[in-house]
Amino acid sequence: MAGMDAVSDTPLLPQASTLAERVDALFFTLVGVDVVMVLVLSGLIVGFAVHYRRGARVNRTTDAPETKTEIVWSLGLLAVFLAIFVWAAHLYVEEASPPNNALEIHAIGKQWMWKFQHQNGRREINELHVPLGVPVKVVLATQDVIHSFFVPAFRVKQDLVPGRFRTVWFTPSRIGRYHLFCAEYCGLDHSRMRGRVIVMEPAEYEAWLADVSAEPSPAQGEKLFSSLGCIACHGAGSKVAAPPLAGIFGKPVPLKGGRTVIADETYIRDSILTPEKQVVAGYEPIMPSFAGRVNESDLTRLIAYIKSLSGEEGRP
Amino acid sequence: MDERTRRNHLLVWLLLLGLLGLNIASSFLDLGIFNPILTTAVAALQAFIIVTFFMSMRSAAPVPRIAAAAGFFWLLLMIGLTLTDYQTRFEDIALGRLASKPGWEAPAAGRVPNPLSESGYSPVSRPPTLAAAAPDAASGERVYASVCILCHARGVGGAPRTGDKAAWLKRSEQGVDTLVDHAVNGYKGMPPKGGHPELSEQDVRNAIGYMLYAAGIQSPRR
Amino acid sequence: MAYRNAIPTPPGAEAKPAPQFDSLRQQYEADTLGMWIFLASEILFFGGLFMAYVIYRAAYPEAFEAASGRLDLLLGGINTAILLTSSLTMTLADDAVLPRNRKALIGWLAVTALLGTVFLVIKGVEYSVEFAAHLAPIFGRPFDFPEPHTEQARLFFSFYFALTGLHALHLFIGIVVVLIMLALAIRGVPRLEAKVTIAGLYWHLVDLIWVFVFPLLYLAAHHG
Amino acid sequence: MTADISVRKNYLNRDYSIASWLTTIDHKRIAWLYLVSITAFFFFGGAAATLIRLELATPAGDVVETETYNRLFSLHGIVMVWFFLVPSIPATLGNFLIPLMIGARDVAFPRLNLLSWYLYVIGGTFTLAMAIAGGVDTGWTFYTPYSSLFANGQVVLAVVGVIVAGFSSILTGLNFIVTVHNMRAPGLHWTRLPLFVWANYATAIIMVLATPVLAITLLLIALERIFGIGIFDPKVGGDPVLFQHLFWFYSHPAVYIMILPGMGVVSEIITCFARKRIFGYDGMAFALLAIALIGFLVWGHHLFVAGESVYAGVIFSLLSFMVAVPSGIKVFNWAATLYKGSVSFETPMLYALGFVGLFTVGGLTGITVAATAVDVHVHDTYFVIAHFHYIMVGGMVMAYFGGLHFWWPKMTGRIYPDRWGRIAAITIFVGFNLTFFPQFVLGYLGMPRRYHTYPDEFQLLNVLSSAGAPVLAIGYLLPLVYLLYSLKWGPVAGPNPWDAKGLEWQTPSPPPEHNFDRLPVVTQEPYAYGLPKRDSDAARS
Repeated sequence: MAGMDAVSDTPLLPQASTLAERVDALFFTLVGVDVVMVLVLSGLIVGFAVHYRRGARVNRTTDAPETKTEIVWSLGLLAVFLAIFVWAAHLYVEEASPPNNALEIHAIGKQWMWKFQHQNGRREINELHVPLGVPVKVVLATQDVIHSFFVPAFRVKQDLVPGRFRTVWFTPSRIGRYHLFCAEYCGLDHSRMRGRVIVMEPAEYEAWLADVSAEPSPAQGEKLFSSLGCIACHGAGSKVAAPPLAGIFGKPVPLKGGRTVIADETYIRDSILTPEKQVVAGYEPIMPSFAGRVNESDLTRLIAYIKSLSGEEGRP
Repeated sequence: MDERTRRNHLLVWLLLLGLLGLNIASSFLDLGIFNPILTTAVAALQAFIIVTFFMSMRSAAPVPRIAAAAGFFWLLLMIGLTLTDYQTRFEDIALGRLASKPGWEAPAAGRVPNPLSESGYSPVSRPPTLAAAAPDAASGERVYASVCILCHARGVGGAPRTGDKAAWLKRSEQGVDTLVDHAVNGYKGMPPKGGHPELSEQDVRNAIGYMLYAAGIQSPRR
Repeated sequence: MAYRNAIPTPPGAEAKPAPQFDSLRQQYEADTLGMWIFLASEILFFGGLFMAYVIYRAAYPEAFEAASGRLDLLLGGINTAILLTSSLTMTLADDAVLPRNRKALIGWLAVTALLGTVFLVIKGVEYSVEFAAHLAPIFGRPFDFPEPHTEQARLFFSFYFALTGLHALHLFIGIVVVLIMLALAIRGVPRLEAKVTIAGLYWHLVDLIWVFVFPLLYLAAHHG
Repeated sequence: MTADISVRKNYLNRDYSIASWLTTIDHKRIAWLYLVSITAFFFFGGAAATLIRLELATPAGDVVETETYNRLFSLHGIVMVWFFLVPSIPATLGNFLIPLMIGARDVAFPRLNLLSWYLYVIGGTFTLAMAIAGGVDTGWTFYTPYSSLFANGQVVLAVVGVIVAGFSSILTGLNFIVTVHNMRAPGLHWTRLPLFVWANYATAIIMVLATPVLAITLLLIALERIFGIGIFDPKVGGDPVLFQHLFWFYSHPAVYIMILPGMGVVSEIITCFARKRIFGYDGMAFALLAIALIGFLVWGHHLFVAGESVYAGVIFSLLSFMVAVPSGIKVFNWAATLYKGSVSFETPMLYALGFVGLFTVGGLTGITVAATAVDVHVHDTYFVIAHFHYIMVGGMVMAYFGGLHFWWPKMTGRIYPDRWGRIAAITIFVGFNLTFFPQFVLGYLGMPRRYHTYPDEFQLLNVLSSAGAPVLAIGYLLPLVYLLYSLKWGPVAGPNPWDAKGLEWQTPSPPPEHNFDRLPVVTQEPYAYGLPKRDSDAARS
């Protein structure tokens, strides 16, 4: 996530979903009401304080009817706020009921990254491509603690509660790249659990979706290497005893039990899917199996990355 | 200790034991939803008797009475308001009804499935160390979302599409156990366990349960 | 029901209220009100657990009924009867204070403490049976329960141990308080009216909580 | 004049030994014990806040490690909420003044009062031990399943510390309720009770009825971590949202525990320095109780996006809007009290007017987030942080400082340098607004809370906010200096330096240990300031 490019052209808080305008309208009405109230009250306070300051010769016989003014003031207050309540509640109910023809995307929140899976099985990590103008319903699930799917530009937020499926829906109305935040505290790297929502033209989106066999590039491999947690053990400076991966590709690797094997692509593939079968000599079999967590294209990207670590130029 | 109060207290005590007997007896009858209601009501009656007679609330000043009542009232207030959340969690199905027709037919009225009951998720129970161990089997919905969706979402290779009630009804006639057996050992176009050997049989059973529920079949035959 | 209206200062010993009060009556009313407010907070303390239990039982009715079936209804029933009886004996002790019937006061207080201890012993027996039957999901001990409801049964037994454990702790405190009253009574300390009534209120509260715990946990299942 | 002070026996110079302070059951001395320990915790939490603001000046996390940052904001939350805000006015000014204001010799249960301070200190020691042993990184809300299954910090230590401090708060509440019910001076009917006593009475009700639920909720987390039982563990069917229900059932009324005493203090100060009877006494007393009661019905607005059902969200939103009415009454009445008064601007009045202004902004933004659709966008962002800091720091702390300055002469018999007092009040007002107003904008732009690093485009507003923090810190340090200075060199204050109306001003300051030489009898309404009311008896001005 370090290389997040600053998005220059979009304003600080774009209205990028059909909902955004309506939430903004409600919010600025409320801000308007607040400003008027603050001005009225501080005006009263400052006015009275100055006009009736000690030593000023003014008429001070008190005759204000107390309870009547209070009641009028309270009822007026209540009327304004009830109107706002109804408006907000209407928007809230609509916001929570996705249209049934919405494009369904599955999202899994895992400690400190977002995994998305589109209808045709295309997966992406920390990035969500969505078509313009099509209602999108994201089905949210979490694998560990409570996270919260928050896209400020769409004005939507929904917590991911472990044990249940939550849904959030929006209809993107503006092309661009927008922030995706995790809004509920979820541990060490809560502030780094950020991503991007990329709104594309529908045609462009279909093309992107179909392009499943995107070329595995070391860069994508590196991103997977960190998001899947490999870097936690195999990265430099990690406290966990795990075999270093730099420069091992193509070299012989001594295994526990005396065997030696060449670290080729199948060795790396097997070490990822079934690590306990080939434990490097001098190490404990603590590596978890990533079977079911990575699919073929992920594996190819990871292998390309590990190759790039040993100076072997991975396939372009 | 005049004789009258002593006799009163003995009577109250016998009444309490009688109510206890009634409560236990009532649990032997199967009254469905009325069982918990009845037992709690009898318990509340016992509590009221203890408060008025044994805790001398009858003769106490008004303020302690208000304090006692406040304790119970606030408890009911807390439970009542929280239930407004739990009894109205119809998740997407009901919400679908709110805005427009739901995507799939809503399951039989009344018994809306509480997704909590199919919960289950997959962390390590003790706080994870840096090398977080791989989460173990996921719940039905999660297994579906990560594995079965590939084919069943759009009915690839003749697989029954999620939400297609007719296809799933025909298959549920054979009973869930046969469905699980087919899924685990592979059947026609479907690879064993959908190509994911690491799934346990319970996961496959959960996933099938989820697909049946998504197709609106509430209680398939065993 | 020792104190009702004006408290006649018993002949002989000159009763003096605590410095911040003007009269004994004001002190007694303050003590009673203070205890009742504390009891209201105790009701809400246990109330949090009751609410959580009610919510989960509504979410998983079959699992909770199956799990409740594994509890020993006989011992539970006996325990409830014991606690109700101890409430009676506590009230009789309270009645014995004003007419200064020291022998009856000591007798009933002793019986109350004894009944409380018997309750704890029976509870201990129940716990040991459940620990042996691998029904205690504590310290990661093995927890086995027939297949369909294993997980939710573990939830039920988490509640069972939390609720009965907290109640047993409060009962233990109640027994200590009654023993202190017993010691004071044996030493013949004058003017115990307020103290015994206050101790009685706390004891009845502990009984009150068990009156709700018993049906919720034990009678959830359909026996027979 | 100074000779007179040292000669007359009062609760301070009665005995200087440590033992007399640590075993005192005199409500005035216990108030001082609380005052000292609360100030210590206030600066401890404040230091954490300054470090957080320093870190947030730059988008990248370059001042402290992420781990440390997470533990800093958790520590700031826990210490400020339970060890400063909840006890501050009730335990210090409340303990000192309620017996004086109702003409009693002491609170109903003096020994219980001392026990409640010891519980507070024991809870504080647990929290300090937790901080030293590594701290927790769950935030002050302890949301499960992170706090119960995943957090590696000292969660059990923190939870035990908070539970023990919670019992201290229950005992204080219990003490106040019984004192106000049972020990009022003759003639002091409920309609003549000063609003400060009403405010602490309403707060005591919340303390007694809400804190036990917090105790059981946090106890369940401790049980989950120690015994491994799973009440909120989703793996066995537990529901983390249920924890949030139980937690916020306490924590929303807790924010009213924090603000109601402040309202009581402000009512006393404004009437005194405007030399005028409070506007709508019945309305004000009713509003205090109404806020306390409605406060129990609204906790669901913390769960709008947390997984609550839509119906419940709408119900809780409606109830949350109801709280606006009593708050509106209070703010209106304070403003109306100034009408036709003769207003002077000593330090306490500056703090009180600052309170009314900032509390209005805080309250109105509270109503803004009660609107469900807006809350969906701004929940867990800096908008919410700004809202509750306007209420707690802008409202509560200003009122606490105002009260401290207003009753300082009564508590110590000395007068502080008023010029410095006004400078400090204005510094705090400016520093506060500079720190927290940019956070409203930051929140609406979508910066989430509890973020160690943030996208670059939020930096300007964060720098603005971080610039305000040192100004606020200086504003808070000033009173510490000149108040201590006034203890030795401040001019001697007579029994009633502000010529205020109230029983506490009818006894010498510092008051004797038994409060009143002769038992006061109350004959008139609480705020008989200014011109006599046409019909009621001529009030001695």
